Amino acid sequence: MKKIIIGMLVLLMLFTVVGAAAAQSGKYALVVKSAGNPFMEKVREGFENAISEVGGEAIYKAPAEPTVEAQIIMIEQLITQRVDAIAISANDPEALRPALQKAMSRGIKVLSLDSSVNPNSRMVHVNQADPEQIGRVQIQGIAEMIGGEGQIAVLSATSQATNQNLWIDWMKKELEKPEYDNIELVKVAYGDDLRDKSVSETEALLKSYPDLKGIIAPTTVGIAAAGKVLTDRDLVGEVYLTGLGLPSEMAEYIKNGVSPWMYLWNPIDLGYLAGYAAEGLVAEEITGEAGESFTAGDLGEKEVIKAGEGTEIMLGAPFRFDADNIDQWKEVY
Amino acid sequence: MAEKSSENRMSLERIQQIREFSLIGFIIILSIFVQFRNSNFLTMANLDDLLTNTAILSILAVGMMMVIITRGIDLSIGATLALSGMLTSMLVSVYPALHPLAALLIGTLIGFVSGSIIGLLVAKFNILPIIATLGMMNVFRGITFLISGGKWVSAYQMSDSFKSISTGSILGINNLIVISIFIYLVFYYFINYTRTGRKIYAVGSSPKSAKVSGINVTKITWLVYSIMGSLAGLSGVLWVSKFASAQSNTASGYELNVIAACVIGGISIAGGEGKVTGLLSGVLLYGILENALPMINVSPFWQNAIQGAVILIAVVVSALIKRKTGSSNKIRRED
Amino acid sequence: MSDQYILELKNITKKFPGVKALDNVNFQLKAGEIHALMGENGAGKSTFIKVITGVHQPNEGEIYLNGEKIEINDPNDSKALGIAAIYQHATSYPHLSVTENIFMGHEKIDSRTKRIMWGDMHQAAAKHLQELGADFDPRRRMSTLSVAQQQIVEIAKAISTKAEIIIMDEPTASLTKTESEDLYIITEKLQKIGTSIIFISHRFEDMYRLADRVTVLRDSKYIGTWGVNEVSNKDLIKAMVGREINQLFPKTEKEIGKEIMRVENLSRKGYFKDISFALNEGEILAVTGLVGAGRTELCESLFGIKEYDSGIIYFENKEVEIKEVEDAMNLGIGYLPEDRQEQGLILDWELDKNISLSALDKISNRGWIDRKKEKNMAKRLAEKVNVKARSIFNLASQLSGGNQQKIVVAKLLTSDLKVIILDEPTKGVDVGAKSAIFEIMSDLAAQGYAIIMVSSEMPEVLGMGDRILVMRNGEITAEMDVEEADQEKILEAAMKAEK
Amino acid sequence: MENKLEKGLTFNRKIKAEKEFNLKDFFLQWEWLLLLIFIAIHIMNSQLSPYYLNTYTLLDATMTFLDKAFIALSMTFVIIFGDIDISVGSTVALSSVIMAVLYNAGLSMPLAIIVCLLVGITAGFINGILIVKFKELSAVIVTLSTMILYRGIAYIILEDQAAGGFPMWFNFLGWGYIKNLIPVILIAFSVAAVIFYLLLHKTTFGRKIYAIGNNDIASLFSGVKVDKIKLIVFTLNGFMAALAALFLTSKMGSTRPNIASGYELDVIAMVVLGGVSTSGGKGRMIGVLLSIFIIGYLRYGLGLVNVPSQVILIIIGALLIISVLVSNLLYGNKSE
Repeated sequence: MKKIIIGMLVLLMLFTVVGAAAAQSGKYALVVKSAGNPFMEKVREGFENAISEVGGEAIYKAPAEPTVEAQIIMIEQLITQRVDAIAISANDPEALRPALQKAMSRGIKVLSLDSSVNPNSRMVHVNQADPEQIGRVQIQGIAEMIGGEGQIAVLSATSQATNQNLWIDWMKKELEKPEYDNIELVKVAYGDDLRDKSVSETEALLKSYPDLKGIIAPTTVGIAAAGKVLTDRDLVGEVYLTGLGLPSEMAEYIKNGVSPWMYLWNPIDLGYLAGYAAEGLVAEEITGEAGESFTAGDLGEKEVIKAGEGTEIMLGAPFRFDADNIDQWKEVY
Repeated sequence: MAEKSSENRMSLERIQQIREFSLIGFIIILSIFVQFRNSNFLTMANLDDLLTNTAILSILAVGMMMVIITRGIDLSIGATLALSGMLTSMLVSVYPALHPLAALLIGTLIGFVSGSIIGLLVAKFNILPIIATLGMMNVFRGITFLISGGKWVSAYQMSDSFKSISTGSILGINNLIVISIFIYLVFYYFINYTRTGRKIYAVGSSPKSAKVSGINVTKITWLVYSIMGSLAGLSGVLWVSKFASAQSNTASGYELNVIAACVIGGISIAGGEGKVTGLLSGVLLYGILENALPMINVSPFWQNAIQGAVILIAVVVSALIKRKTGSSNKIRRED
Repeated sequence: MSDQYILELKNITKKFPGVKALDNVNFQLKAGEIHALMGENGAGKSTFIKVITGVHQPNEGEIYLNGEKIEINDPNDSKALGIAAIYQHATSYPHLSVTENIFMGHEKIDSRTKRIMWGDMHQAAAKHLQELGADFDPRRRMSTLSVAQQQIVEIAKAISTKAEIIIMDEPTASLTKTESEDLYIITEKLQKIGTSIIFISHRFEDMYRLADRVTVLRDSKYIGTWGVNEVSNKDLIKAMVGREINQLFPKTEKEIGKEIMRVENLSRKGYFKDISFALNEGEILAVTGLVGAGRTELCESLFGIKEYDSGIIYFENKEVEIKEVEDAMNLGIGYLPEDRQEQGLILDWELDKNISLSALDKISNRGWIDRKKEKNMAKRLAEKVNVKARSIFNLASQLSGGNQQKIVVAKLLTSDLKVIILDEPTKGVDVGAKSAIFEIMSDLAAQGYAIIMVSSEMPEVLGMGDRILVMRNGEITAEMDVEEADQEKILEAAMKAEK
Repeated sequence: MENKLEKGLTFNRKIKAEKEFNLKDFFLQWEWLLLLIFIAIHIMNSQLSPYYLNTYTLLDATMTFLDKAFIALSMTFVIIFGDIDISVGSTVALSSVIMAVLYNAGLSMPLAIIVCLLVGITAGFINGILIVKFKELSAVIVTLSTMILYRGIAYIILEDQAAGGFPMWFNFLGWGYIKNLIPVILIAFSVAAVIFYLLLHKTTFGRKIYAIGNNDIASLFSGVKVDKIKLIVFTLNGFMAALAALFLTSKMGSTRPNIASGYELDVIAMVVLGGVSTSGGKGRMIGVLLSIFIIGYLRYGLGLVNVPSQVILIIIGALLIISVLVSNLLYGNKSE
């Protein structure tokens, strides 16, 4: 039996080892964290728009579960397909290094967006917003809501993706300013980006800190869950909520006053920018060195800047959603 | 000797009680300990939260108990739950006027269809439950992804009446708790006081005997998975209403929590054994662990290990109690 | 004419893929009689019952109940017609209560609400049990009952369905003498209230004690029906086996040699204590007593299945320890377990693999199996024990009970044995195979092997044993030479001080 | 050779010891069906993607699924027992995390690798000892508990951090090629597969595994050390999980407590599709090997033409059920 199989395999290989290597140009792949994430669906939309503007073919890959293992396999498949560029939102900054380096060694341009990979495994990172700005603006927001004093807590995701931890660090730095002396950050809780976990973590926060005045949830799942809990308990005006959320999910809580406003960047633009950056790399308009610049379609001129040990392209400041503009945005994403 | 050991084994009925009592004892000790560390634990508000958050788990556990009694297992319930939740909430987003009861009914129906397919595979085509449900888990989850197109159904797309299913209350008690109490009463009656209910035990205790004594084993097995599916479907609606969000990866892996609760509750994987009262204490312990650990500031990273250890201890201790009370530990198999 | 029969089966044929399990079988049951059904294993008795109870449907033939032609399509049909069966392996629900076992499927329910009325059921169950002379609590779990008690529950179940015809499939096979006696009384009681009974058994004493008429099946065919008093034992055996058997207990002349094994104060908590005996070459030591007296457990400890707690074993005058099966096998102790299918064989395996399983060392080289050696060994041994099989690649499950037994014996022959332990070697075995087994035993003893034979069958103990040990409640209550032994003495020792 | 016990017995019946070749039985073997599926998948894949059918792709693709395939080898033994081990995914995570943490704490890499394997062995041993000592607990329950427990310990150790920074040579396991063509993992797996094949089909150890899976009581009575063998097999399963952890960790370059989640189900699916019955005693290594490559290449091929992962999910699920269904219809079902 074994012989037969080996024989078959060899035969199959011989059969078409000559197999065509039809080279097509202009294949751009987008690998996201997992399927079923509406934020990423919007990123995809922007990415596909950009790619169709430059006349290429966009490939979208989303693993069923948000794991690095699945992303590695997808990268290998993309390498086999000989795509020209891979844009990835990573489930782990470090673990994709070998796979992405292999891709780069085969001449594929690699960039990350949203959730970055380490500088040595990418050429450039497309950053939705400056982490410093994101961190600081959320503290400023919550301070304004609670009137400058009281206890606040952070409801984060798993914080495995580098983002949240970075933002929380900036939040803590912002809090060191003297004007926030009366604000106390009592706890950073982790909802693991799971609905049920985020709900029970929010409830535990409310119970453990009866005097809690505000919650910052720098994650879309967490903020929606917290909004739901605060609404259900009718804590409008007593506990304020802000953070990063999807307009569609947060529309209800912004309008009922639980969260007077919150922030997010525009995922469509993020995808769009990533699409143009990929095109720039493929066309060798840019190489990912600091100081280069390129035109990103409707977004205009963008510059590659130094960030840590690597380089990145900045989308812009986070956008503020409040009762006045939420209705026009909730249908978009 | 037979006489001697059978006297010993006379107390076998009592073992179940001892087990339940020791479980309840453990729950009480745990509660006192937690209360000591965080005085908010034993407040009405927190107990309400605790029960509300455990309600869905408890409903699923009833179905899983029946499946396990027939020597089966159902790994697909998380996927069924997601499918029903997604379909129902998509429906609600299109027809906001849909009556909540209708939504519950539709969700249950979707679950029933899913469950009866599994029932058919297991009962009619003799596919082992673990395989059939593993396969269908993939299929249901995939279908959910496809139907939703990867999109979520969010709070604003759901009507208030739909969301009120799980936020509203009757006589000051949260609807979810009311629904799960209702389900426990119905199934307590069903399992203990109807012929069909008893046949479930018969099939699990000895499928061979059941067959020769004219019990339609195929039908009962099918029924059990269909009920499990229906309850998962119902839970899907409750889940989506509770979290006001339907995602395609909802409740992924939740089946293991449900099985764990059943195991703590003394439902024997070998079949034929298990009581609603035991199940209830298992579910309660599980719910308390979930609720109390964050409250006493146990690092979230310790929670997994603690849960695993508790389950392991629960099953080992119950095995030891069984031995001590003299049940035969011969290697012979029953059946 | 046929209307005097309550149940009549005409020309019943049942085919399974590849085999005819019943070939044109006829059977008539008179109202109120006890009718024995006999035949060797594999003669078709079990299939025959399953046809009557609707588990199987016949391919050909007709069934008449009270003269009316009927069809029985599933077990519920037969139940509705008043037919109940008590199967060989109790068909009970071990996790459930006695009451539930009795009433499963026909629980007493409130006519309006359909609610099960547990109180009424427990009462009714207690009443049924009382009628049968049993006094245990119907709330008890089935698994806590003894085999005999479980059988009573099965009978109570039959009564509760108001069955007019009760089929008993080898009900005495796992019962002791006294328990069997109790069962006879119950059966007669049933007969008195007008129940017709089909009684299947290997034991002639059952038949003589109870039955009015006897029907014999052989090789799936109907051989004949006789009045019990009209037919001689010898003719009946001939009808069953198809040939004459001259001597059931072939005891050959032999010399009992020197001591090979001695056991002193062997104990295992909860099972047996202070067991001491000696065993000599060429001797057949019969160990008897009631079921549950600790005989099987003793043998299991001697064979290393379950470790004993204290005591000393001497083997060929050397002190040895038997902790594992391997220890026992290395010493040269072989064990023929009681339940061949469960403990002796792997039914889904070919004969060669079955035979070699306990001698893997002999057919392997540093762990690598030598298939050629294995096949040769299997062929040689299968031929030695005269297994009726075409090739060593036949599956064990394809063999008849007697031939399966022979394969278990062949497994023993793979090692160089000195002591052979046989646990109930003839349980569930038909006459033909029985005599073959006794023949082998005698042969072995004559060659100097020491044999420990556990048996509940009095004729067997007296017929084959050289020395007899009687156990009760885990202790040895009597030891006697066969010359000085008789049934009364053994029984007295087995039941000493009980009741 | 004839021992003295046999001498007394002589009959004259002849029994055949030569196997009769039955063409129908031969071709009705499950493995043929698998082979058919295997070929069909390659034909389908090469129709779908122009990049599929060439030596590089076919060899490269094996890098995407062979890590868990190591566990499938030993899981085959476990399932032949009629048991199951669902803690393997957690064992992978635990051994990988401990290895990384110790390496970062200054242990040399070779030592860390040895520790990784030891952790796997220990985890498997604990499963085994619990299953052997508490016969009333089924393996499902024991390994369900340890599944939660082992991953829990991994979380305690590393919380939500990642650990990595392994030396460059460690990358070689997951990413290296021999002669720039054949992936290291494929060679390692082939060696392991041959060893497991021989172990199961040619040695007394394998024979005993089948015996226990068919009838543990009869095995015990035949002198098979049931407990010892079970313990060895569960320990071996832990060891193979640790081996898979090495390759997976090498592939990712770093590790964290949530890796390899859901591996147990993938592995079980591979084994079951290979024709190993979860009721025990049945199945062959060759079927499992075929099934590993069927599932692996199916996934890879569909991914190559960018079929959404959720559709792949459905296809794998359906394949599992349909193949078991077909086998039930073809060979009847034992459970009756």
